[in-house]
Amino acid sequence: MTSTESLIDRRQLSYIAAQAADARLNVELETEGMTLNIGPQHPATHGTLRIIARLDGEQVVWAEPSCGYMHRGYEKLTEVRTYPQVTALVNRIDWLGSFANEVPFILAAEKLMEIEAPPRAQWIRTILFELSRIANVSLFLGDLGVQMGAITPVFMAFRDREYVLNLIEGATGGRFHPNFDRIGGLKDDLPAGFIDETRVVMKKLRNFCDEMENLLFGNEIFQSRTRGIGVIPKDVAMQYGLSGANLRASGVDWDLRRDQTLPMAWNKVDWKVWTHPDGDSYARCWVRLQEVRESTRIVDQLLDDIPSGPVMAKVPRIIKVPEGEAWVSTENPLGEMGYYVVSKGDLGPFRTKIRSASFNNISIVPWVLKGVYVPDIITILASLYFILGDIDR
Amino acid sequence: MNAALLAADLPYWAQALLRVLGGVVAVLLPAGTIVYVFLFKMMSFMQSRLGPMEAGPYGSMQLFAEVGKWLQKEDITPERADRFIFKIAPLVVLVSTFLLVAVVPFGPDAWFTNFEAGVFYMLAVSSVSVLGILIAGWASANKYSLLGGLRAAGQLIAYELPMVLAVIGVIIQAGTMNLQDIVLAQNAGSMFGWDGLGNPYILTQFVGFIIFMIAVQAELTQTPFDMPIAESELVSGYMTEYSGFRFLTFFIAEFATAGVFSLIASVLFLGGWGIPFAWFGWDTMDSVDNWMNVVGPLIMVTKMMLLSFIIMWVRFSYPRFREDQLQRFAWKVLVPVSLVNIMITAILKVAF
Amino acid sequence: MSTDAVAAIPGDTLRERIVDDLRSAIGDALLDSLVKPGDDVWVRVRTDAWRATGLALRSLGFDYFCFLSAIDWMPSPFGKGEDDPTAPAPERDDTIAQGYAGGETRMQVLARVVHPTLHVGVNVKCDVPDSEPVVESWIPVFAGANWHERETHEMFGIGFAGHPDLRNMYLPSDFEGHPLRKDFPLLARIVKPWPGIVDVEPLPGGSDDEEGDAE
Amino acid sequence: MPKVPGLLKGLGVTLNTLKRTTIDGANTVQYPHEKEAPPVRARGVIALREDNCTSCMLCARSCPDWCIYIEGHKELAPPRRAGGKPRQVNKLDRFDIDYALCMYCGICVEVCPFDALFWSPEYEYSEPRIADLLHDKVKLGEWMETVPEAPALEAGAEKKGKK
Repeated sequence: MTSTESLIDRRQLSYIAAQAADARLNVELETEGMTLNIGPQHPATHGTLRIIARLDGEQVVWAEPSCGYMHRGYEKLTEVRTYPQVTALVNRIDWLGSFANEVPFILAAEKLMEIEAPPRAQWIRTILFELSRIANVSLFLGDLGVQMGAITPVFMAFRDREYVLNLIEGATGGRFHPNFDRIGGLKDDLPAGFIDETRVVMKKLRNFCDEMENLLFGNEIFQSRTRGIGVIPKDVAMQYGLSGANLRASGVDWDLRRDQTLPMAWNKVDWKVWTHPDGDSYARCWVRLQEVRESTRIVDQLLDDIPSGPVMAKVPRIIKVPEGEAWVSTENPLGEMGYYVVSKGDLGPFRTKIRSASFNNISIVPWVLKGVYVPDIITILASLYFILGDIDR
Repeated sequence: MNAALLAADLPYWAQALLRVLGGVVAVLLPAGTIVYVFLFKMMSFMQSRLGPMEAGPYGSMQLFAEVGKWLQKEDITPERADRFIFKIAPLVVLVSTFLLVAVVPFGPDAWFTNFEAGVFYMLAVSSVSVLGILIAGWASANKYSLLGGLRAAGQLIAYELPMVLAVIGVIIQAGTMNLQDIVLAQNAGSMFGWDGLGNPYILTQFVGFIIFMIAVQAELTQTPFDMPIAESELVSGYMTEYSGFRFLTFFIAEFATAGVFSLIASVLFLGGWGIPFAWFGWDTMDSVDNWMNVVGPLIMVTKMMLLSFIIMWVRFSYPRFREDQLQRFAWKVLVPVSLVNIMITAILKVAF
Repeated sequence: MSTDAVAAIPGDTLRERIVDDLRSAIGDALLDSLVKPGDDVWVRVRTDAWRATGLALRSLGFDYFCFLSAIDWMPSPFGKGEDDPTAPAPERDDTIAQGYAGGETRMQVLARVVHPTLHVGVNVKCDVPDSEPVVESWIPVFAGANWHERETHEMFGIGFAGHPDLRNMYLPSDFEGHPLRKDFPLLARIVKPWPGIVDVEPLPGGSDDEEGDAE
Repeated sequence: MPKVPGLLKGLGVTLNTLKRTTIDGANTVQYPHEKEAPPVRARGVIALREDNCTSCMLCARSCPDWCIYIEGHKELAPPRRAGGKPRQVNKLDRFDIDYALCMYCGICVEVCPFDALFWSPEYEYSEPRIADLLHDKVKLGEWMETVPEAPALEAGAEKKGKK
């Protein structure tokens, strides 16, 4: 890994570049600027994000994302829905890692009701959570290639993600929107054969990670495109509330799976939180690659000792959540996904604040894009990794 | 081809017509083959899929279906585009491809034109396509296209130089700029007195070959040098506003140029249409048997496929550079290396 | 590996100490606090001390900005949109009751900051004056508050003094109303009657209490 | 890592995949000609067993999208035992699911107390007109044929009385 000095040098360089870009506006021999509208329909925005960039040549002087093209008003919609109905809604927030969206909401509701899912349900939840992380991040790895002009990785990503989605569908019935989590447990137990199949798939996924490492991460062109680009220092990352791999890539050793006590099975197995000191695009991508590997390890270990028993705690048939407020966040594929649920003892939440990871992760874009080149906008956006539904909710 | 024509002693117009037809075949056939074999099939297989399978057996007619699809599409010109320039730009690109193929020899007598400054002409004409791309980008009245066109201009100019310098090594070694004579020099030559393989310059000019292929990759705007097109940033760059037939023209030109450059590279470095003359006891052009006029083009196509395989393989495997990195690479790595290559070649040429 | 870190996860004593530290930093601007055992900590501060609270929390080591939003405590006058449009409007309780750490106004701003090494978070609330719904901006404290304040402004109509650019994030700039306020109707639930209103037609002339609904 | 291997390794990966696809076949399925069977639990389309439905409205009321429309009336049915009183039953007049609105959450299937709704993995019912996605009770009844048996559960699962 690169030494700390070189990191500091690079950070300084990026600051200098940004300042130079700022200063150039005031220089007398100013070239005529150009405003480039990236999006709302643009292949690099995974949906409809629009970025307005003022350019000087190919250098970005100022950039501002404009979102809202996919605002679905989930916070308002939760206010007219009952708790079971909300889970069907929230797994559409980050549609690539949908099961992971349900878990923190259900945990928040369970916290208010002061019940806990039986151990088997916790185990299966964790397995599905990690599977959706794998499905989500492996697509990220492929998409990264596309953003940089390599077309093959994305097909490999789709190929291997398919196995994971088949597993999720086999267990929950929904490929993208499992809606499998219930207050007090799970809708159903795993179907027979799930464990063996998952083991096979996890091997394939590790193989996929190796392939990606050879095809993309080891490629010198890829490295020259990402190393030292879009450096986010630790303190800035914290101020903007970056989370997940973006924060860990800036050298912050923080993983909500490890650092809080949740009724989930993460702390029952042995795994590692990967960090990277550089804070650049490469670091973010690299941390994610390692996380996919780590997730396959977590799943493998969890499969070894799933406790037997029921998957549903005793809950009333009509769920009324007692009055109170609860905040639960989990380490989702994109970062910290949390729900602040305010209940008034009703059938549905009184107010739900959905703290989605991408919203914070993208709010740093105006800061980080200053002074980079147009092609770097794409790599930085790709490495920050956002899902439009997760920004706009 | 030409041997037969000369024997029949056709009138001038008929010869001209046949040459034009031959040129069209020599441009479109490689283009179609490359698109089907590499773009449709090889790329798909490299991505664990089968590619088009519905049109014809194994999708072999897919290309015709695509052409039909493009011909049906509306020919859109942006409102604020410079109409005339916008419309001729694809043709400029395609014409440069046709002009290129004119100097490529396919056999001892199978050539369209055979003149002394063949290499010079080839290098000169290949940069015409830059003009087409630049005006396409400019005339589209689109910021993405403009960026793409400017990138293309900067990139293609940067890569013209290494390409020329790489070819100079070949010229020094062959002592001629006539492509036909370069073929002869490679096949009739010998390496350090051993003539079992002739003297294909890929062995003696390996550095030149690598630089030439890198420059070709950039010239063709194929990944890793496809910044002018860059789907994920510039949304196809200078091609953004083109549709229907005009887009098809760009598309054909892209792959036809890939084919023609592979042909040229095989002439310059792989011995062109020839096989080592020592195998058959030939020593000069005149002693080559007439059947080489039939076998020669087939050998050429084989070599072309080999080289385009490499071009496409790289294209499907690599991410792309950034524009400034590419310029740095061209000026700081390729140009010095090729200059050193020329120097060493010249010294060795004088020494031996 | 992971188990070590879990053992270090803080308990309620730490949370109480945080409240004490905060109280000594901002004095009586801290109006109310709640430490829920084994769960989380809530504090409510005076409106004029909103930014000072942020700064105090930062100096206490709460460097990680999680989110900033607001809560409208007024019960919705529209219910869940499941009323029969032909029947008279049902009576609804419209008393405003604030949640943890109390409150006096209809709307409250809510933010959460986290200590990155102690892994403990604090939920900070402050009342938004009903007459003039403006609080201080947190941008000088956490640069990331920018977008959250824009969103809150758009959704609740709460102003943030000192915010450079309170444009709408999601909605068109000429949109009227603040969608997350409870008195903003959710049109999707109003334009269409609830399919659950309709009941099974009773047997003509018969009593309908036999083998009735499964509810 | 020296400069060249990274680039060459990448070429190796694509060449390997090319080889694997040629020898072992592709990972894709040529859709209209061959079809992948969806898993048993797949939520494809909702089937209705009309005899079981008592038009209790539970599904329509718990639907988050309001896409189930039920109308019914009460009528007298012959007694279960000979000599008993005639029973009063709810007779279903209309049971429509608007698949253009449905978001396939499965809440209706879960809340149904009389086992009248089932998931079928069938997925090929796209329509050129959006209005045709409103399936009435006849069409929903036809899906019953495609409803599979519930799958066996993984080892360690608690045996349930139901299913």
